[in-house]
Amino acid sequence: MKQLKESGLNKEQIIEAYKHVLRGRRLDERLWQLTRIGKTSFNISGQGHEVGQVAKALAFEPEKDYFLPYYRDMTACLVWGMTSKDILMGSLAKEDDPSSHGRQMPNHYGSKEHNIVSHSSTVSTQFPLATGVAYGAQLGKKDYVTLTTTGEGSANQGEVQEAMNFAGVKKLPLIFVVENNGYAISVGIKEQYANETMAERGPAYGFPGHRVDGNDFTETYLTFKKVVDDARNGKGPALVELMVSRLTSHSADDDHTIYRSKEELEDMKQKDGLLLFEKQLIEEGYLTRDEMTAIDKELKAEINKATDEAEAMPDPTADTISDQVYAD
Amino acid sequence: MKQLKESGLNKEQIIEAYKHVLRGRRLDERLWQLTRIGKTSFNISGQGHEVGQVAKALAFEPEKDYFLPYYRDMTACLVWGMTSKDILMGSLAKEDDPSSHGRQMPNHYGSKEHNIVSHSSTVSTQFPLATGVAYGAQLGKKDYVTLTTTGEGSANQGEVQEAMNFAGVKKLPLIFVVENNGYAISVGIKEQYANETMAERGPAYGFPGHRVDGNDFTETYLTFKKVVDDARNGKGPALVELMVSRLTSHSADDDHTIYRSKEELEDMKQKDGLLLFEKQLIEEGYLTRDEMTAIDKELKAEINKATDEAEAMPDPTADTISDQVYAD
Amino acid sequence: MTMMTYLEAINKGIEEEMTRDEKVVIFGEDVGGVKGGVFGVTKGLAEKFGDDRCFNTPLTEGQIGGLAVGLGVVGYRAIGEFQFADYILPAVNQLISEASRMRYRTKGDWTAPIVYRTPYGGGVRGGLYHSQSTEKILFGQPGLRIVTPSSPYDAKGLIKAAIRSDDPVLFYEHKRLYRLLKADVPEEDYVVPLDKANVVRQGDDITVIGYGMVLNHALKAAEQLSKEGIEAEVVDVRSLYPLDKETLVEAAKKTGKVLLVTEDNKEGSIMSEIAAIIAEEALFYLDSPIKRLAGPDSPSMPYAISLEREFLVDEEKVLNAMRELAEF
Amino acid sequence: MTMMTYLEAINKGIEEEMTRDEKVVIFGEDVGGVKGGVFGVTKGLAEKFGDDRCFNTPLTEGQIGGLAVGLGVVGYRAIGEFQFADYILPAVNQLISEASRMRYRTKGDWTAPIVYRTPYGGGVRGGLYHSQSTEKILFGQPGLRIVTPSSPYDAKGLIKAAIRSDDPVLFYEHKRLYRLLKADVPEEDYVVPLDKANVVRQGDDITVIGYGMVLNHALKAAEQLSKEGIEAEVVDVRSLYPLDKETLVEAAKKTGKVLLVTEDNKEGSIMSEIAAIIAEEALFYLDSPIKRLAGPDSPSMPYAISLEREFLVDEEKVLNAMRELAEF
Ligand SMILES: Cc1ncc(C[n+]2csc(CCOP(=O)(O)OP(=O)(O)O)c2C)c(N)n1
Ligand SMILES: Cc1ncc(C[n+]2csc(CCOP(=O)(O)OP(=O)(O)O)c2C)c(N)n1
Ligand SMILES: [Mg+2]
Ligand SMILES: [Mg+2]
Repeated sequence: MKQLKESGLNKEQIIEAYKHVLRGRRLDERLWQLTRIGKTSFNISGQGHEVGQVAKALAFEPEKDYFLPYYRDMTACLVWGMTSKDILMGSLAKEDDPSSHGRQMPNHYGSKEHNIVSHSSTVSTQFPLATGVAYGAQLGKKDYVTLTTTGEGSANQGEVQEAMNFAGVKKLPLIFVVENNGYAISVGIKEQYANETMAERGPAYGFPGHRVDGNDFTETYLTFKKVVDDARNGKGPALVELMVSRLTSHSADDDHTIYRSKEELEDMKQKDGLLLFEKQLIEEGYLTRDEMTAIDKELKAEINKATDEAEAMPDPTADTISDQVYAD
Repeated sequence: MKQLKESGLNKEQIIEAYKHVLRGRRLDERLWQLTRIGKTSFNISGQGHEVGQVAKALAFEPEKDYFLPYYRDMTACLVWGMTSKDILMGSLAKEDDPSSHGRQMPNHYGSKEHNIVSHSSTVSTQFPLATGVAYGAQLGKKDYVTLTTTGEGSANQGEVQEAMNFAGVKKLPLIFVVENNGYAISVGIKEQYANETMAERGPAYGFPGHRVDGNDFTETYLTFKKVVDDARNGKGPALVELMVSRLTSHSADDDHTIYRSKEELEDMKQKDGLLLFEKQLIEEGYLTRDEMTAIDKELKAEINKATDEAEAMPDPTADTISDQVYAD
Repeated sequence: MTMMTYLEAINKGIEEEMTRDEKVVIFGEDVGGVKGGVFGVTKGLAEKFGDDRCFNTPLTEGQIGGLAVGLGVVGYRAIGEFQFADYILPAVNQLISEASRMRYRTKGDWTAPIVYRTPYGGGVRGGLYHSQSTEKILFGQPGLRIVTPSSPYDAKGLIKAAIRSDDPVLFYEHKRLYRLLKADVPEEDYVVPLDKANVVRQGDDITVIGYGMVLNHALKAAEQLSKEGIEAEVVDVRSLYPLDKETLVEAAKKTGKVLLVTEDNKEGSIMSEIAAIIAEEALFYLDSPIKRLAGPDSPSMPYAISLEREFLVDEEKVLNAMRELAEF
Repeated sequence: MTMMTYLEAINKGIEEEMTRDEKVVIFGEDVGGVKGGVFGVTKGLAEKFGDDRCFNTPLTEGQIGGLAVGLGVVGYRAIGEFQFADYILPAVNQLISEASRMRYRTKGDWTAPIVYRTPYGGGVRGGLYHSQSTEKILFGQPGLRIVTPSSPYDAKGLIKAAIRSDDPVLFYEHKRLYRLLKADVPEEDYVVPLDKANVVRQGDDITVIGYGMVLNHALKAAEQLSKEGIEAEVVDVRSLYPLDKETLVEAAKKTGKVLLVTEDNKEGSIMSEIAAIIAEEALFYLDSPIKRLAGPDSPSMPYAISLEREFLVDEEKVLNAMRELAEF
């Protein structure tokens, strides 16, 4: 694993990155809690993806760059500007939920304010959309870069290939990400695709592809930095395959102990990216265990407050069922 | 260009191959004629693809191998067992047309008798079908190989990638072909894809990809021979990009002089694969010009006869409009 | 007789047919292995019939659609699962262009005996993309059949008939009925016809026509109304396409007062076709306008509980509409 | 006023809107360059507005669908062309899951102002895959509008309104009308509303409702019948979805005798919805069953001339049905 200082980020930035990672974890734990006690009916979580997502998102400029995420990208959305309360309002289906105003299931992140474009549950439909957003930059001579993501299973959808093909043709300022956690629900990689890496598919559409270890913060950050800079400078799209783990079941409706062995699950826990990142932070002198404990406390308080605030927000009312079907 | 004898085919076989090529050309000329005089309302032609198609098809065993062609594959279908009369009955929409019994437009080749599976006009839908046909070989422990083809423009359809992905996963005995003639109607390659070759897409799905010059009979034949043998021996699928020329307008409804320069058209005519093949046959001592003239005469007579016979066949009657919508 | 849920009845029906005919194969996302489907409909099949006959596919619905057709043309009886009816959309091209037309476009030379299974329907907090009734999208494609069971008995008999049919059959399963309905189901071999509606309750006062969850609401409401002296004729459409016009028209004529119930949007639902048929063939038997009770014309079905409830056609809404019609 | 064909009117309307608003862009297969579409609808636009605003896409309809949505969310007004209405099928997922729901699922935060143009309809020897009326497949998707002009005047006014609309609009163009209809069209700026049916002829005896080619048949037949003393009210549906119920119901009430005409199959066509609306809202005004004149329920539309003729609803069939209804 590369040292954190090789990232070129300063101490403050690295600690900020850690806070994002930990916030992602703690907030997701809260969402599971709310699901268990029946306050929300569903959760699908990015535990195990957080370090890679933070390193990815930090390479962009969220004030102007566009993001078309998928359902595990909560932590990346937090970096992009969404708040814990925003996320909670989504899971609790509140009227002010910026993702969908309570109309979509939990974990369908979006925010007009933060350039995070709404996505459907139908996997990978965001890929063609992202080409439109990115082509808008070329048309309007704007220098924003667009990011879109999906899982390695969903990356086999035909629309993904069509979008990558178009991005290659137009040399769009567009970064495609495949978050590869080895599973599409219960389906392992061997049943999903036969190529060595998903990254190979970039060149097949005329642009670079990179595979990075999503638990290696510095490698991930630097890889994204490079492809984002290139995209912003007119050098066209790139595909990044982010190797991550799915620490949880697929979703609240799944039980992965059925199809994953005890050993696999235990092994994965040992290699939890959060723990590895914390070890690295300590070893490389960024934070002490006590400082981490303090940050954790602070974040838990923040999330508790956000939960209270979100719960107190109004629900959508039945009479709005037909609002905004059409423009008029 | 490789010598013909390097193909390993004997003289008789090479001459047979030439007859297929020339039959393809002459028959297509007849179809254009019938279109011009209004006896059929449409033609879309494989002129410029013939040599590659014959070399391709000869590497298979049509008595048992399956073929899911696309609309320019007439010559390959002739090698596979269809007759000039079969093709003509299709263009004239006759009841006994083996492709569709007059229900589909001309050039939608198919034949139950010859294992040529019917295709739609919607491009590339045959790719997922071909995976099913090929999976049937694995399930039934049969040693047939399946061939499916499309154009380089149509190869960008999402379903093509989905089919290739599946074929990789299951290591299917399936050969994918992209007949690359540089155009999708008026759209040139630069606007279609940004990768160097279509062949690169094979490895992106976990199997080999080869690009061959479709006018190089021996190279094409040997390449197919190898991938067909491999597929039959359980080594899985392959993708072959066949470089060819579209000598005609896209179809009877198109006029390519609008979007292709005079020079380009002239140059292409010079490099007409049929002429190159004839030159090679003479130079390498397979046939004399006189012998070719005799073959041509023979083929023209065959096609004239086939035309007369096809024209004399009955049309579908209006009262069959609802036949075979359902099984019962 | 064994007590079985709707889900178990489908599972049993498939198991019986796979035992009976080794040409039957089943596949889809998470269908194979130990998971046996996200709802568990295919549980045990991989173990019993092997990973060749029951297997996971990559996450590619177009491919699932086409794979089934290809298997069909070489003599297999494929059962392809779409994990949710919402995710049939990427396969619409294969279903309409290929599956539904293979027979017609070859006048029976090639056929595609297929069952496409998929869970549909709302009321499960599935939000906009896990609640839809997508059957209307594929309704009216000659060559395709659409059926749906509304009871455990029909579930088993109908899936068996669908598997044996030489037509492509779209088999819709209401996901709320999976575990809600439990009833005695014969252990013997029986099939339920694919082309017959079912009069599930006799009555002289009003006619209610529906399928799925709302049909069960109507049955309960009918019992309630019976106590009030109103007797409803309740018809389960069952064969959604082609419709069993005769039974539907007879039932309309019998009482002269028709209520059509669907949980889909009002405009464009299958109930509209039934209304059109009755208005064309039984107009002078009617004593009241043909009433349709349906969801609002907004996209199905928001997640927030208030909105989901507002959208859903529940038992109370059905009861009220029936009473109102009786009083007309 | 200038004499214009239906095709020229669409071209002019697009040109005017692209001049008026530089956010309007247009793309599709063969749409750009000198070809300007396979029917020539976009001729001259690339030259006039540049290759950035009028361009060719790769042969990927899903991508065309999604590209338009992505451009929409960043403020462009995309016009995506599907080369034939038959080839909208690969894009159905994007149209339903994304375009039609972007507004609703974000309660208006993100919107997708789009026009999807496509030529539909039979009678051109297009066979099974170049003749279809696919509008029924996308009918009934709240959030999406479907319109179609049946005259040059409406063609220009309706395309302009569609481009200015903030809703996604599916714009169907009858390919037989392209060059068949020629009429005076104002040079001034005008729009035709997207949500209004049009009573194109007044009459007291029977009401005929249709759109496209068959509407033009009905108009001619009405003139013929007028000579026989039968006066038909003829209504152009124009707004296929959502329907202009008010105008349709009024027209039905006016004469009490309704004939619905479509060139689509009978079951599942948009005419069925219109029948349902009338049967629900105007039943007691009716003096005869609601008649539907439509194609047979076999896959649209075989190529052989005898079969195509049998399938087609031509002027004679319309005339006979109108006369029969008048005599009822
Ligand atoms: C088109 C479509 N098909 C199926 C599903 C159901 N589904 C939701 S997530 C999922 C697995 C996705 O796996 P992957 O892409 O690897 O992402 P991960 O969940 O592992 O991050 C499936 C099958 C869906 N949402 N959309
Ligand atoms: C899904 C679909 N979209 C569009 C078309 C219209 N179309 C027919 S052929 C063609 C171009 C195909 O080009 P290519 O794949 O390169 O094959 P070629 O004709 O050059 O052999 C197009 C756009 C179609 N038939 N199907
Ligand atoms: Mg995954
Ligand atoms: Mg080509």
